[in-house]
Amino acid sequence: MEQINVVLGVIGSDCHAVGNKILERYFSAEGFSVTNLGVMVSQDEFIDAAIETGAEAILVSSLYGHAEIDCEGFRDRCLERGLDHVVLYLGGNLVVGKTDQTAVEQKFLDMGFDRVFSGSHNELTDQAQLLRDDIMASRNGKRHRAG
Amino acid sequence: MEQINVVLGVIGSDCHAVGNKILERYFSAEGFSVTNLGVMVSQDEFIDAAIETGAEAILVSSLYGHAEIDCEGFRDRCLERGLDHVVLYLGGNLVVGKTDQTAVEQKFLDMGFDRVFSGSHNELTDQAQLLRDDIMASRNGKRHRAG
Amino acid sequence: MNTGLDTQKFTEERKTVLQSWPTGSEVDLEEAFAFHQSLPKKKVCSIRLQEALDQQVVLLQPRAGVALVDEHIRLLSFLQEESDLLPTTIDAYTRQNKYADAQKGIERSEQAQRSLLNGFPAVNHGVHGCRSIIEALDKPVEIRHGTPDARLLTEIALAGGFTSYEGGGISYNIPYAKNVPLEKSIRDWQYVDHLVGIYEAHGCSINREPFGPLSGTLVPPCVSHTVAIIEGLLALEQGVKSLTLGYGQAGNLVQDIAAMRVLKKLADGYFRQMGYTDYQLSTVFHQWMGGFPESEAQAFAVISWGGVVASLSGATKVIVKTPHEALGIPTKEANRDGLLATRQSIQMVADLSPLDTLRISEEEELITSEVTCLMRSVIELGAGDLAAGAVRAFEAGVIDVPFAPAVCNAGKVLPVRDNDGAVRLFDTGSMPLSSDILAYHRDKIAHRAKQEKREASFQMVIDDIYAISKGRLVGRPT
Amino acid sequence: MNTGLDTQKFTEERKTVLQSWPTGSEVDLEEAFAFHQSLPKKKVCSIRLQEALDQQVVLLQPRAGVALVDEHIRLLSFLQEESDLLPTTIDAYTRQNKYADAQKGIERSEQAQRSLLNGFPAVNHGVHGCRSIIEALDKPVEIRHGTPDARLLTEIALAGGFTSYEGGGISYNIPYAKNVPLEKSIRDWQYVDHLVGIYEAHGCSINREPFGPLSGTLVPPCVSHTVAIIEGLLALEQGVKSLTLGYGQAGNLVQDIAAMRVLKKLADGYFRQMGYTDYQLSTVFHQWMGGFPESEAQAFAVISWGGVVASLSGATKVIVKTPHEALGIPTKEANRDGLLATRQSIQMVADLSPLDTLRISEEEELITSEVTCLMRSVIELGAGDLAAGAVRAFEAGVIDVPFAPAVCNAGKVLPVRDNDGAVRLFDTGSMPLSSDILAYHRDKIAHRAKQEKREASFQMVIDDIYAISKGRLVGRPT
Ligand code: B12
Ligand code: B12
Repeated sequence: MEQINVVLGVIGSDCHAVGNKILERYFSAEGFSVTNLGVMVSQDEFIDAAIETGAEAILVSSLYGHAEIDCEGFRDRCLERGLDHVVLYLGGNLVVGKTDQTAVEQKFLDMGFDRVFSGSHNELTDQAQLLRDDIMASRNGKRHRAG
Repeated sequence: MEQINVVLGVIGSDCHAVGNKILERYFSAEGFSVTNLGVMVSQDEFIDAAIETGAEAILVSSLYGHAEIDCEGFRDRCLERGLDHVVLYLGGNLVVGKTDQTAVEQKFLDMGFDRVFSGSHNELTDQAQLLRDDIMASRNGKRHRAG
Repeated sequence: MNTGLDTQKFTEERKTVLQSWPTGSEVDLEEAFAFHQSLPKKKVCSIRLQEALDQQVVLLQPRAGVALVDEHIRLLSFLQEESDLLPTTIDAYTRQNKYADAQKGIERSEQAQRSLLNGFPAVNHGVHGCRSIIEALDKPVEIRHGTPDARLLTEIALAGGFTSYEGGGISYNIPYAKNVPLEKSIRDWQYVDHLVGIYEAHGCSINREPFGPLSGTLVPPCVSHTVAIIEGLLALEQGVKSLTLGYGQAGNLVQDIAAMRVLKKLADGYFRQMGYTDYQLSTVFHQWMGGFPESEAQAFAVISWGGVVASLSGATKVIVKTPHEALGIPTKEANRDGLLATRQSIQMVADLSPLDTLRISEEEELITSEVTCLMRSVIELGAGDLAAGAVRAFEAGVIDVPFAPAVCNAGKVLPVRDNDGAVRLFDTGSMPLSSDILAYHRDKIAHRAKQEKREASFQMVIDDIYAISKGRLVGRPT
Repeated sequence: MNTGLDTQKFTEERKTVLQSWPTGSEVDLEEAFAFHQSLPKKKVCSIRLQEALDQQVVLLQPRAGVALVDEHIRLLSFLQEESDLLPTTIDAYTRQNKYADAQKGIERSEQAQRSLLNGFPAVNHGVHGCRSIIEALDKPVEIRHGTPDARLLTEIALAGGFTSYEGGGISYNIPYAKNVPLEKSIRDWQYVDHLVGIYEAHGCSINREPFGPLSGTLVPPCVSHTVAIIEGLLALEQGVKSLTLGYGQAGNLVQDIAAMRVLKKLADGYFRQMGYTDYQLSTVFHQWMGGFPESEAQAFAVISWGGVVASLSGATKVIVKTPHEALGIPTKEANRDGLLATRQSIQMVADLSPLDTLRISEEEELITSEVTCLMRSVIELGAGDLAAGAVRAFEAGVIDVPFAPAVCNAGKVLPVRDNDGAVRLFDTGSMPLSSDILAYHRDKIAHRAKQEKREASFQMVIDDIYAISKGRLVGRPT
């Protein structure tokens, strides 16, 4: 299988490391070449790493509730820095407090993320397959935008 | 203190005996002369006992959820049988299921009960005092009707 | 009276029973056997229990019953996913054989579009109503009730395809009735067990479950165990093959584990002593049966603790309460939530090896000695007739259930908690316990009284009755 | 570096610290001492802890913090009735000293009319903001956070009147930071402890609580105990007098009770060995700190079990989770519900005498030996300087916290549950445990692997991480 590079990390001042370690293992086992930046990653660090590794997707986690603030303008920043076709995924506990998950996901889709996985007990089932499909679509210029 | 007779019991096909034993003790300790008919008491058994003992109040419990059916027409039956001034109290888990307690109490006040104590964890605090007052009012022809 | 019922007399009696309400005519035994034999294994209670015994897991069963068949099926279908065994709880009118009142309840429930009955009136809905329940569901369903004379209900329920049936001549009289003579209820439950025996003889397995918790309120283990063992023996004698003996959580971890451990041992001992070998024996633990706290969060704590103890005590199944317990019949969501909390609790402690404390062993010995005292007396009083022995034992106060409404129960015994929260005997009434046992109870209670700087009294008993609903096990003065 | 800080250097450093954000100028030590001395006893944490120690009861403390002062006071006032000790949980920006980001969060929260911060930004609200909290409430309030460099936060919080303060140079670095050198965080926390020491010297009691649970995920007791003891010693050295050492529930009853029992014994032993006698020592049990189930009913079961174990293990206080744990910062109602369930659980088992099982004693011995191995190595590495020893111990992987984000943590140790659910070491990394201890862990894990008919592997570890959130303690294959 051809190598697909992706960048993984936890955004902002967020220190939640457990899910990140499991995600690294999952996407690696599924055949992706994963650059894991760990916790407390800024937007620019994500983008730097994506440029450096030629990543086709950035997988962002946010657990601690500050995603609304931390993720603001991420898509624009990618575009600014020339990452036109990168697939952006976001997952975790995305807002402060228990909220309707669909509304939450829509909020981040509107921000420019391609897929959003909210709620904590996100079983890792078909995410790798979705990612592969989305990256293929993106290569063909059809970037997936759910919602 | 002058003797006040009251009749106590659990109405209908209801077998819940624990509260009844505690109520007997409580009202006796508070100075009432209590005729306790125990569980599974019909309307007529209550009324018979009240007539026999010259009771000024009938204290009805219903725990099992059938009070709506079992208590229907109790006040009318009292009037029919000549118990014009008897004070009627009702307490326990009065309807099937968890419901708004105020609405429930109103339903039974409308049926002709003088006071209604719903919800299960009815701490016995001032019920004896209320009963004494209501019996006095009833003697003076002013039967208390809450609500 | 303690013999397998005479077949001819039974057949005559059946006619009267089946005629006591129109739906009785729907019962056809041969057709019912065929229906039972056609049931898939997953719907047969004793098969599921055997799996649980083999795998040493605890099965979960809720309580649930509403007035109308369709509504009841919807309710059970909703609960099915989180349950291992399903119930059909019978309404209180049916329990008193007031089928006309139940009919009124059905009609008013149809009008009101909500259940005005506190359970499912199985007799009124008849064999066909019951069958639609069994057919609609994928798990074994049990009739749970509290009926002193359950003959007609049993006829209809068994013909209706239920594979498990709760109750007993003592346990469905003493806590549930007022004026029913014990001879009568025991005799009527011999009918029930005899009918079950007939089903068993035709290869249809019907699990029988005496009701363990009795009044659900500070019942000392020796009292409920003695009743469970007697009812087990009475059932075996009529041909029952699958038995589940029950116990209601008393609240003290040590006493509850000990009680559950000896229940099976003691029962096996007496069953074998009386010559029975061909039976299946499982146990059921009832989560706290006394008054609940009103707050749902606190109720969840009570439920969860019940789940933990069910698992630690090695029960085969657990009867699950709901966060609405103190308030009224639960919504289906509240009922499911009780199951979810219970399963989480059970599974969090399921992997723990059995607790090896000395105090549990001591408590096991105590309960064993107590039950031995009581059973010895019951057997003596019966002089070869256990049923008669039971009746005389209640007359004499040899068995005495606290807070029970039945007039045939002496009602002299008063239980109270000791300083550790175990249920002890404050007034032992006429129970023939040995003097060292009596002294043990006295000392334990004296110790608590001293700690609380007050005399043991009826007020202490009342404090204990309220305690769990007010947030703690022992009713201490404030 | 392991000595009481030099007063002059400390004074110079203080200036810089207080100048790092405008609110620093609000701090006036003399005025702060006066404020503390004027506090009524019921607001002083160490006094409340002493009562609990004397009465052997468990105190309840929730977590709670929102962006705005008034809203935060409303929240704590709401929780006060069901709590014994109150918290003020600090937001994640403040924890990273990003006061400008926190300011943005405050402003956006004001606009949005809901808290966009996951805690209370105490630095931004300053001494006056803190004082209004202390004044509005009737119980002791503690700062709970996760701040590697908490110098300014401590200055403001203590001057603000808080009487209890969580954290430590190791426990607030390893699980909470990525690139902060351990020397630096330990040094910055010596500042914190030194400041607390100054308050103590002026008769103002400030309780200090190292953060026990670390990454909250399958942390073996010996690892967190070693960290707790080191942080306790480092604090005593700076003049701290009231210490609360913590432990996060691992899930297995036997291991958790044993861990809590030895925590105090071990700490007292080391403290005395190092010459400290004049201190108050209490313990805190954290309800399950790993991933929670999403269902609130299941979360209640986890919370309730945590309450039970807190009580059975003799904790002085318990940190309470909420039914919203898996989903997000709880509403105030959910927070209160966690407290209600916890108190009910605690009080239902409070009367039980301590469990007397052999397995608990064995586990106590095991943990004691493990901690002895680790502490011996830390002390050796330090050669008279405990702080240096701690830094070197982390460098060498002598202490190694599983799943921690900090790069100064070796991250080689992998824990996994044994067949009973106790946390054991699958990969022991470089931890200097004796060969018999290593063999014990190996055997325990091999036993589980055999039961599950699979090899122990990272997959088994992942299964254990998910297990509680999926409804059970041990992650068995399905
Ligand atoms: C113990 C118990 C039983 C025992 C009773 C043993 C016995 N014979 O006494 C057993 C297991 C046998 C039992 C059986 C049944 N029970 Co039941 N039982 C309870 C339980 C758990 C506690 C009751 C109790 O003893 N409380 C302690 C005493 C001290 O409190 P109390 O009874 O509420 O009485 C106090 C107050 O209500 C008040 N009070 C009562 N009456 C009056 C009157 C006046 C004038 C005043 C001032 C105050 C007052 O003061 C009393 C003393 O403090 C309650 C739930 C709960 N509360 O937690 C369910 C409950 C009452 N039972 C219930 C039901 C439905 C039944 C059954 C029909 C079975 C079923 N379908 O599940 C059968 C009843 C059959 C029948 N014929 O009656 C329901 C009622 C549902 C509803 N109203 O919507 C309840 C609420 C449980 C539930 N949530 O489903 N039960
Ligand atoms: C363990 C834990 C901690 C540990 C973390 C240790 C460590 N360094 O890792 C400690 C105790 C240190 C901690 C600290 C804090 N925590 Co915390 N923590 C948790 C907890 C209990 C479990 C997290 C976990 O490890 N889960 C297990 C892993 C496997 O699951 P996961 O992290 O959810 O990741 C999975 C999925 O989300 C998904 N996923 C995640 N990202 C992505 C991305 C993509 C692309 C995809 C496809 C999937 C995906 O897949 C992952 C693997 O299955 C959660 C609550 C919960 N979930 O039960 C709270 C929680 C996340 N914490 C929370 C908070 C607020 C904090 C603190 C700010 C303290 C506070 N105020 O209470 C600090 C954070 C400080 C900081 N700077 O970040 C909140 C967040 C609130 C919100 N969003 O509204 C939570 C939800 C608890 C709560 N209800 O309040 N925490």
